[in-house]
Amino acid sequence: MSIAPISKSGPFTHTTSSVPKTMLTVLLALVPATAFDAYLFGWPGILLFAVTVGACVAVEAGCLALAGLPMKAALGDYSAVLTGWLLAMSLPPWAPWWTGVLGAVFAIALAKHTFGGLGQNLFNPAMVARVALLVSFPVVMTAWVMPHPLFSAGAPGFSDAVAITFGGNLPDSVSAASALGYVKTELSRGIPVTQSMAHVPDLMDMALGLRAGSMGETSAILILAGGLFLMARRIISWHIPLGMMGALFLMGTLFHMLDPARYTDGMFHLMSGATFLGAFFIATDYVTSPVSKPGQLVFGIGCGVLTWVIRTYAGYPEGMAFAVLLMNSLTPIIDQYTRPRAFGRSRKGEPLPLEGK
Amino acid sequence: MKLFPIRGGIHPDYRKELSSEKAIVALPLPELLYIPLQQHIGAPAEALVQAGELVKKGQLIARSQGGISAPQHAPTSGRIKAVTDIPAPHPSGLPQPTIILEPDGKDEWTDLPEPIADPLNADPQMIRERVAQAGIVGMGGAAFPSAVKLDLGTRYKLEFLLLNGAECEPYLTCDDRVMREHADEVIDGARIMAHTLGVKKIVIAIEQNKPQALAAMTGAAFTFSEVDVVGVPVQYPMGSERHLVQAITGRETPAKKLTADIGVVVHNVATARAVHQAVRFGRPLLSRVVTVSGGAVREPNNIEAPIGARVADLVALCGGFSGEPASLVNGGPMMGQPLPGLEAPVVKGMSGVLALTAGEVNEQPAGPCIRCGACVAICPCGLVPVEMAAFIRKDNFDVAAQLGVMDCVSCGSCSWACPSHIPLVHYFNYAKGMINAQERERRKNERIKLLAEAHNARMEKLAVAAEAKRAAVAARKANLAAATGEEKVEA
Amino acid sequence: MKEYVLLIVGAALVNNVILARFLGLCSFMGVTTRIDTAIGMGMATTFVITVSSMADWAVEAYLLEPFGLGYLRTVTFILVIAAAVQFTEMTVKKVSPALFQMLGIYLPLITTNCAVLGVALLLVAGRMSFIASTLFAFASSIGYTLVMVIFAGLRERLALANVPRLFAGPPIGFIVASLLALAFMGFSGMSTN
Amino acid sequence: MTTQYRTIIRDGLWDNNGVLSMLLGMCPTMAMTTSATNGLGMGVATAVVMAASSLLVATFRNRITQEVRIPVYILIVAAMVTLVDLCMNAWMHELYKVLGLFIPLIVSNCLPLARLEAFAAKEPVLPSFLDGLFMGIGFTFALTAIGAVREIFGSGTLFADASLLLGPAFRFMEMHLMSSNMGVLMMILPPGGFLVTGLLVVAKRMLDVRAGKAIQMGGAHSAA
Amino acid sequence: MKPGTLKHAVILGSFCLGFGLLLAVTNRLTAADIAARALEDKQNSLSQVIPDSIHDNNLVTDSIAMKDARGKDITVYRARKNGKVSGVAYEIYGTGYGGEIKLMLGVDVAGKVLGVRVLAHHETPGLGDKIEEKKGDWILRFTGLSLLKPAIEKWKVKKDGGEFDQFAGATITPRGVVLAIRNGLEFFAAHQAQMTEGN
Amino acid sequence: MLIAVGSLTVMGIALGGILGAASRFLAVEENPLEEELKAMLPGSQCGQCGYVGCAQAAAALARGEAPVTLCPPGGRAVAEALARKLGVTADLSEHEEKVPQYAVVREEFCVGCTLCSKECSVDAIVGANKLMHSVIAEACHGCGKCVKVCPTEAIEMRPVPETLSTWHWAKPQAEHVLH
Ligand SMILES: Cc1cc2nc3c(=O)[nH]c(=O)nc-3n(C[C@H](O)[C@H](O)[C@H](O)COP(=O)(O)O)c2cc1C
Ligand SMILES: Cc1cc2nc3c(=O)[nH]c(=O)nc-3n(C[C@H](O)[C@H](O)[C@H](O)COP(=O)(O)O)c2cc1C
Ligand SMILES: Cc1cc2nc3c(=O)[nH]c(=O)nc-3n(C[C@H](O)[C@H](O)[C@H](O)COP(=O)(O)O)c2cc1C
Ligand SMILES: Cc1cc2nc3c(=O)[nH]c(=O)nc-3n(C[C@H](O)[C@H](O)[C@H](O)CO)c2cc1C
Ligand code: SF4
Ligand code: SF4
Ligand code: SF4
Ligand code: SF4
Ligand code: FES
Repeated sequence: MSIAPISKSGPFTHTTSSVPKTMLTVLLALVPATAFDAYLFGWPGILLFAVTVGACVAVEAGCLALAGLPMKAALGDYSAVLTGWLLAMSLPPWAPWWTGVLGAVFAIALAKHTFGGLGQNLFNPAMVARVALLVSFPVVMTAWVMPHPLFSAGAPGFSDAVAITFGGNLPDSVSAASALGYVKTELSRGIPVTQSMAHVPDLMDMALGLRAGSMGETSAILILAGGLFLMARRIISWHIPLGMMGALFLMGTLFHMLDPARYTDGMFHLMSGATFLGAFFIATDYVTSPVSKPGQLVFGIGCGVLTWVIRTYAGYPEGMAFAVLLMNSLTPIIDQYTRPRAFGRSRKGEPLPLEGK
Repeated sequence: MKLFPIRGGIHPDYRKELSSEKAIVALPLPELLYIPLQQHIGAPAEALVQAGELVKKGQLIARSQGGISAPQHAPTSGRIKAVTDIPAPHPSGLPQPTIILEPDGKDEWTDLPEPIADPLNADPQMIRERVAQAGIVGMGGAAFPSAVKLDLGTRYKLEFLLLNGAECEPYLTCDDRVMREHADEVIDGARIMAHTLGVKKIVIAIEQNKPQALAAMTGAAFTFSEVDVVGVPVQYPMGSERHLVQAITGRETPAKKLTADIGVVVHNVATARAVHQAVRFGRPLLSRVVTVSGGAVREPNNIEAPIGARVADLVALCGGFSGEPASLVNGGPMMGQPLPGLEAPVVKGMSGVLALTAGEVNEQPAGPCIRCGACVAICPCGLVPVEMAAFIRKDNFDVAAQLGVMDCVSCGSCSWACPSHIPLVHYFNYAKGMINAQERERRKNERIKLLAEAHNARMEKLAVAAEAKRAAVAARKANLAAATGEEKVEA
Repeated sequence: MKEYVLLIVGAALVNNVILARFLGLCSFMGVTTRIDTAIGMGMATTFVITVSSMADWAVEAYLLEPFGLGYLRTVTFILVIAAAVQFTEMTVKKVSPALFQMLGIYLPLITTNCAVLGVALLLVAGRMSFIASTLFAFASSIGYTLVMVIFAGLRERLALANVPRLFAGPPIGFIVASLLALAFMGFSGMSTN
Repeated sequence: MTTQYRTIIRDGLWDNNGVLSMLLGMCPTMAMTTSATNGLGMGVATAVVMAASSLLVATFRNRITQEVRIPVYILIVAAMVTLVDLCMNAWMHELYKVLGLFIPLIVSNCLPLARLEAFAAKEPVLPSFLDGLFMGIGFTFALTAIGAVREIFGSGTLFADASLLLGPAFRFMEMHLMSSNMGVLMMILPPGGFLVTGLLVVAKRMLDVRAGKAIQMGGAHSAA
Repeated sequence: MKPGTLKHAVILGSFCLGFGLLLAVTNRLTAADIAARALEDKQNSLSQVIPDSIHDNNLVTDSIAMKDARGKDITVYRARKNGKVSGVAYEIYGTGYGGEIKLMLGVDVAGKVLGVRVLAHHETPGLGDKIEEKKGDWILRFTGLSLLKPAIEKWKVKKDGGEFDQFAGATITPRGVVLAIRNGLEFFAAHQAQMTEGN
Repeated sequence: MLIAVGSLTVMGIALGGILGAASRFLAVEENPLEEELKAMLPGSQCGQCGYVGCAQAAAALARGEAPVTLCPPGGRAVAEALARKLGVTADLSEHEEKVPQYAVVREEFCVGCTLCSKECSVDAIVGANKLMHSVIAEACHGCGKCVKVCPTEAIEMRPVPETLSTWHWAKPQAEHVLH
């Protein structure tokens, strides 16, 4: 009889799920929104997307080689593809190629592999890259364009796209402010929200994606669909998305009621910026969010509140990425304080008292 | 009956259909029986026989030692071939004293003790003694001497006896078959146990994926108003006694306490049947029903096997292997232990022998933890396996203990659910072993300190005594000298 | 009221003592291996900063300013701080030996924790009223404690990660601090709008 | 030169470098290194103060009681700093205009105090002086290096404004490596300070490993 | 007082005495020089917004205190040629992206800008800091302009329909600076008499 | 100038005084660390650590002169407890390798000289003069002192055997620890 020597205790049956399967499911959930965005922003968007994902995979391979780690298992878990994908979806679609490449270095080399690779990092790699790029190149990173659907009039052809992405020839005329950025700039000139809101796309257009923004921002409905798909597949639970969107919506609505001229309303907060992408795909990153459900709820609410605070009071128009990073930094502490109560023990870890004795 | 939810849990692939429709068959007497002296929790039994001795079926061949222990009986008549060390049916495969019996094929009974007449009115102490004599240990897996548990009524205020027919482990169908085929015996055993414990009520909990067993037990219990048969949800590990008690009563057993502290004693259904046989017929525990199953077994089956039969004999009865088994397991796939080989004997706590294919085990190389939280969500004990394992990996047992690693019931849910296939339970087993070893070492150091102090005290006393003696001698000498001097003077 | 809220938010988050003003970094890198130590150090420093800022305010207002002794500011401030620290050290040693053992060599180092002197000098530069300056000092040290505790939490998790050897220890600490500072950049511009 | 002095020098400059090994004096390290020139200036000023105060402490070390030692040390550092500040302001005004900002901050730099406690309080005058001086020079070296990296990536220049610090003769050092709007802004902002310091510690470790030395895993706290 | 206590007091006290003495002496020695240097610095910075050619007095000493439009205390430095005020310089404040921007504005008696310099700001490096003279010549283009040139409604950045360039991606800073200068000029227009009194 | 020097001096005197006084009132007695450490050591006074006995070993530990791994009989448990108490991280790898041992008297060589039983500090050796001695395995803590004194080399140290109740799972092969 050739039974392997006993080196491992039980159990002797395991779930069929695995890390690559999980990552692939998330990628699958992103496909509809990505395809639609590729259509909206045309060839420059597609080129940047390809460059970013490719660069992430290449940097991952490079880091693995430097660290002397096995290449196949790590590249085969698709986490680098997912990071690159989400990073690409958070960049201005017509940004130059080097944003994707530099972003890949920030995300994979700096935020992931200095910590030891998958699962070890403390901060969301894609968001580290996005924020580092935003802080370093505010002009490039806030140069949004209105959608120029593929094959529509005025959409850049493939060669124009090459010029935009690789030559840095962003036509001046196309740049447009994102809704959040617009409202914020106007407010700084003393123009009340009530007035500037007239110039932002209406909620329906925002939900469908007919507005300026990054790829991940512009198709709220498809992102929502992808998020619900992930929930149905039990890859993510409702705690983070609902906590985040709920908190954002409540803060927005409450303050809007107090002073409509100063504060935008809750619905606008939900539809604008990267709320949906953030709530379903970014804040939910396993590695950098708390492990327990109550912890995830706290994390989500924290993300929502901080997003609102940064959008409303701080210098940057969009706060989602910052909020996620800030809450990432609190994750270890949240984890410590939201451990489940052990069976037969009180929250403090003492054995429960015997009833009636 | 109103049921209460339990935390976490999983729904693995049950695969009970492999053997659930196979009626229990008896194993033909094998050529040799290997009866380990330690088949239970507690002190090992002490062999009473020597090589060459002839024994009858049911004869006591090893007696229990101390309060928590159980005796062994000859499963059939024959000659003792040897009392020697052979590898235990245990992952360590360490050699263990074992009685080897060569059956003579006659299967001749020894003189059994008299059946207890009207046990439901008998002195509980008498029943407990009978159960102890019969060598009955818990057949739900832990193999704790049952007589000790039947004594709980004298120390605790009990409400009811909970008969555990959950059988939540995948593959296993032995309890299912016992309940279907011997429902009356189980119920009778349960009533005897309830009487012994001094409780009026009996609840029998059976997972709802065993409708025939539920029906059979409900039918058998029909005439006894004090017996309730309850179908509980299919949710691994419903069979864990603390969780089962919680599901039935809503009460949570405090850590470091017994379910008896909250008024419930839990026994396995097969244990009840063994009690029935011991009390009604005076028969000791000589055999048990073992489920032999798994994808690598040609014809999975439920086998009533004499204690000491080799696993190989059971597998042979099932037509051998249909393919290369990847794992050979003693018990269920979730909580079972790997078997060191086919030569291992059947012991009292062995509910199943599984030969699993690689596909069933689905063992994959462990990857890094991605902190998905699956293990946290499903842990029925409310622990945080991901953190405990991380600390254990750094050999930080203190923190692991603080996080509750000693509260882990090793149900295996977390390892099952981990998408990175991290051997979490293995980490916990390792940590528990290390913590226990440290505790043993600490106790030993304490004992040694006491011994050393005693030694020092003794040495001091000796020194003082020696000193006193010397002083006394000196004094006597002086006295003597003085006396002689005086004498001299007088003289 | 609004100024005070802005003052507090500004001092605690936007211009965080550690992440934006670069003060008190040695303790930030040194005493943050465990959350409870970080809390202890944070509390000790909060106490010292608040008390010594009040004293320094008085020294500035009643001694240095009226007599034109501005050039003695550094010397006198640091003396006040040193005394406050040593007093705290002795008190902690007496009251809580456990805390003292934990804070170890860092208690005397609070004296050279630039956060203490830095905050005092910022107060003078800002010409704040007594209430405002006390609030500012307190809020600054709360910001200090907050970041210390967050960082300690991160490092506790870091201790369990497979950080490559070349990066293990201080370097990864710096990188985490860098990413934390990046995250805190999100608050920039907040006290003005 | 005796081995003791050689050790003192090597410790200060490299092996036990205040910034890269002991992780002390972190505040000026972060705050004053947005350019190589700033780093250099801060370093030089610190080195002067360190050498002078080490000398003084070593001289008086036997008269200072345990209870008042910290106040006295700090008083000495503060007095040295003020002295340097006043003199430079009056007589080296051009230099003061560049460095003036940094000088009061030296008081609260914990590197000088740490060296006073760890070295000057126990050793004779000359070694103490050398220790202060070379620790200061090592500090200068580290700050200049960090400043250089941050400046190159952040602003695309190197030693910009060096002539203001060192005099017009040093204009040749000022380099413009790329157009300023290509700089990675993050580098001259707080995150860049931490990042570059961390990466330089890694670089030092790589060199140490190549030289066959053991990596020093902790900072001052684990040495203590 | 216990003898030990006394000892500590004496040690610390004598060190304080010694170093206090040292510092006081140094201060005495350097005070005059330092004051002179400070004066020179001020003159140098004023000379950036008031050309040497239009005055023969000491700008720093010929100053008056006023309150600006927001009620903030400011010092107005006056340039005189042959005793007559030929120009004034004073601080003005604008609001940029990162908060207050402090500038020094020099105006001649005709209300024409003699020069503007940024004294302090918190704008983003690489974006808003192009208003510094060191980072570009944007700030220099105001020299010679007045409330009439360009017309008052053109005192805006181009994005808002005015005359002045903004920087790529940063409109708020230039907007703040332009507004500050315009307000500064209006302040001069309103208070010319007081500022040039004695003419 | 007078004010400057005067105020600074007064401040110095005052602060020095306060600190001096404070150091008196807030003084703490020397910490009872040594006692605590002694309590943590096995107390068998075997001397394997190189000190005369546990008390001296404790004193050396308290002075920071001895490593926490000094005590072989105490084993890993004591080393860890000491490390925790003293707040140091100890390299315990060496301790892990050491298998616990116990002494066994080989009957055939024992002449019953009683030297060993006198040497044993825990009275683990029993036997009368001129008669075979034997070791009570549960009491022996494996210090090995008896081996050294036995004139006939009858005593040998053997590793404590592993039993079903002491066996436990080894650390999993950490395949996922990629480094
Ligand atoms: C996770 C877990 C699952 C268990 N599942 C079962 C089960 O399905 N059936 C069972 O009889 N005992 C099961 N047990 C054992 C019970 O907790 C309990 O020990 C047993 O029912 C007591 O009965 P016994 O002493 O008669 O064996 C399980 C224990 C654990 C920890
Ligand atoms: C890491 C990196 C950062 C860069 N940063 C910028 C930048 O901030 N702004 C910019 O215009 N070009 C930047 N570039 C420049 C590109 O290399 C490319 O040369 C430039 O966009 C060509 O542009 P032009 O056609 O606009 O001159 C960067 C390149 C790299 C590799
Ligand atoms: C990090 C960051 C820093 C910025 N700093 C400045 C600044 O210093 N000055 C400025 O005018 N705009 C700054 N902005 C840009 C404003 O947010 C705003 O987008 C811009 O001024 C609007 O100008 P536009 O109309 O040219 O797009 C900054 C933006 C970001 C994201
Ligand atoms: C639900 C889910 C969300 C994820 N979100 C992100 C993300 O926002 N950013 C990212 O870099 N990786 C994300 N990942 C991928 C992976 O967790 C990430 O690369 C690790 O943080 C790298 O250690 C996600 C993975 C899952 C399963
Ligand atoms: S094995 Fe232990 S830790 Fe894992 S799920 Fe079961 S009880 Fe929880
Ligand atoms: S289930 Fe596995 S991967 Fe998920 S958190 Fe637990 S240990 Fe980590
Ligand atoms: S080795 Fe251990 S037991 Fe022996 S004297 Fe030393 S401290 Fe005591
Ligand atoms: S080794 Fe010998 S001396 Fe030491 S405890 Fe054991 S029997 Fe006693
Ligand atoms: S230099 Fe050490 S704390 Fe600031």
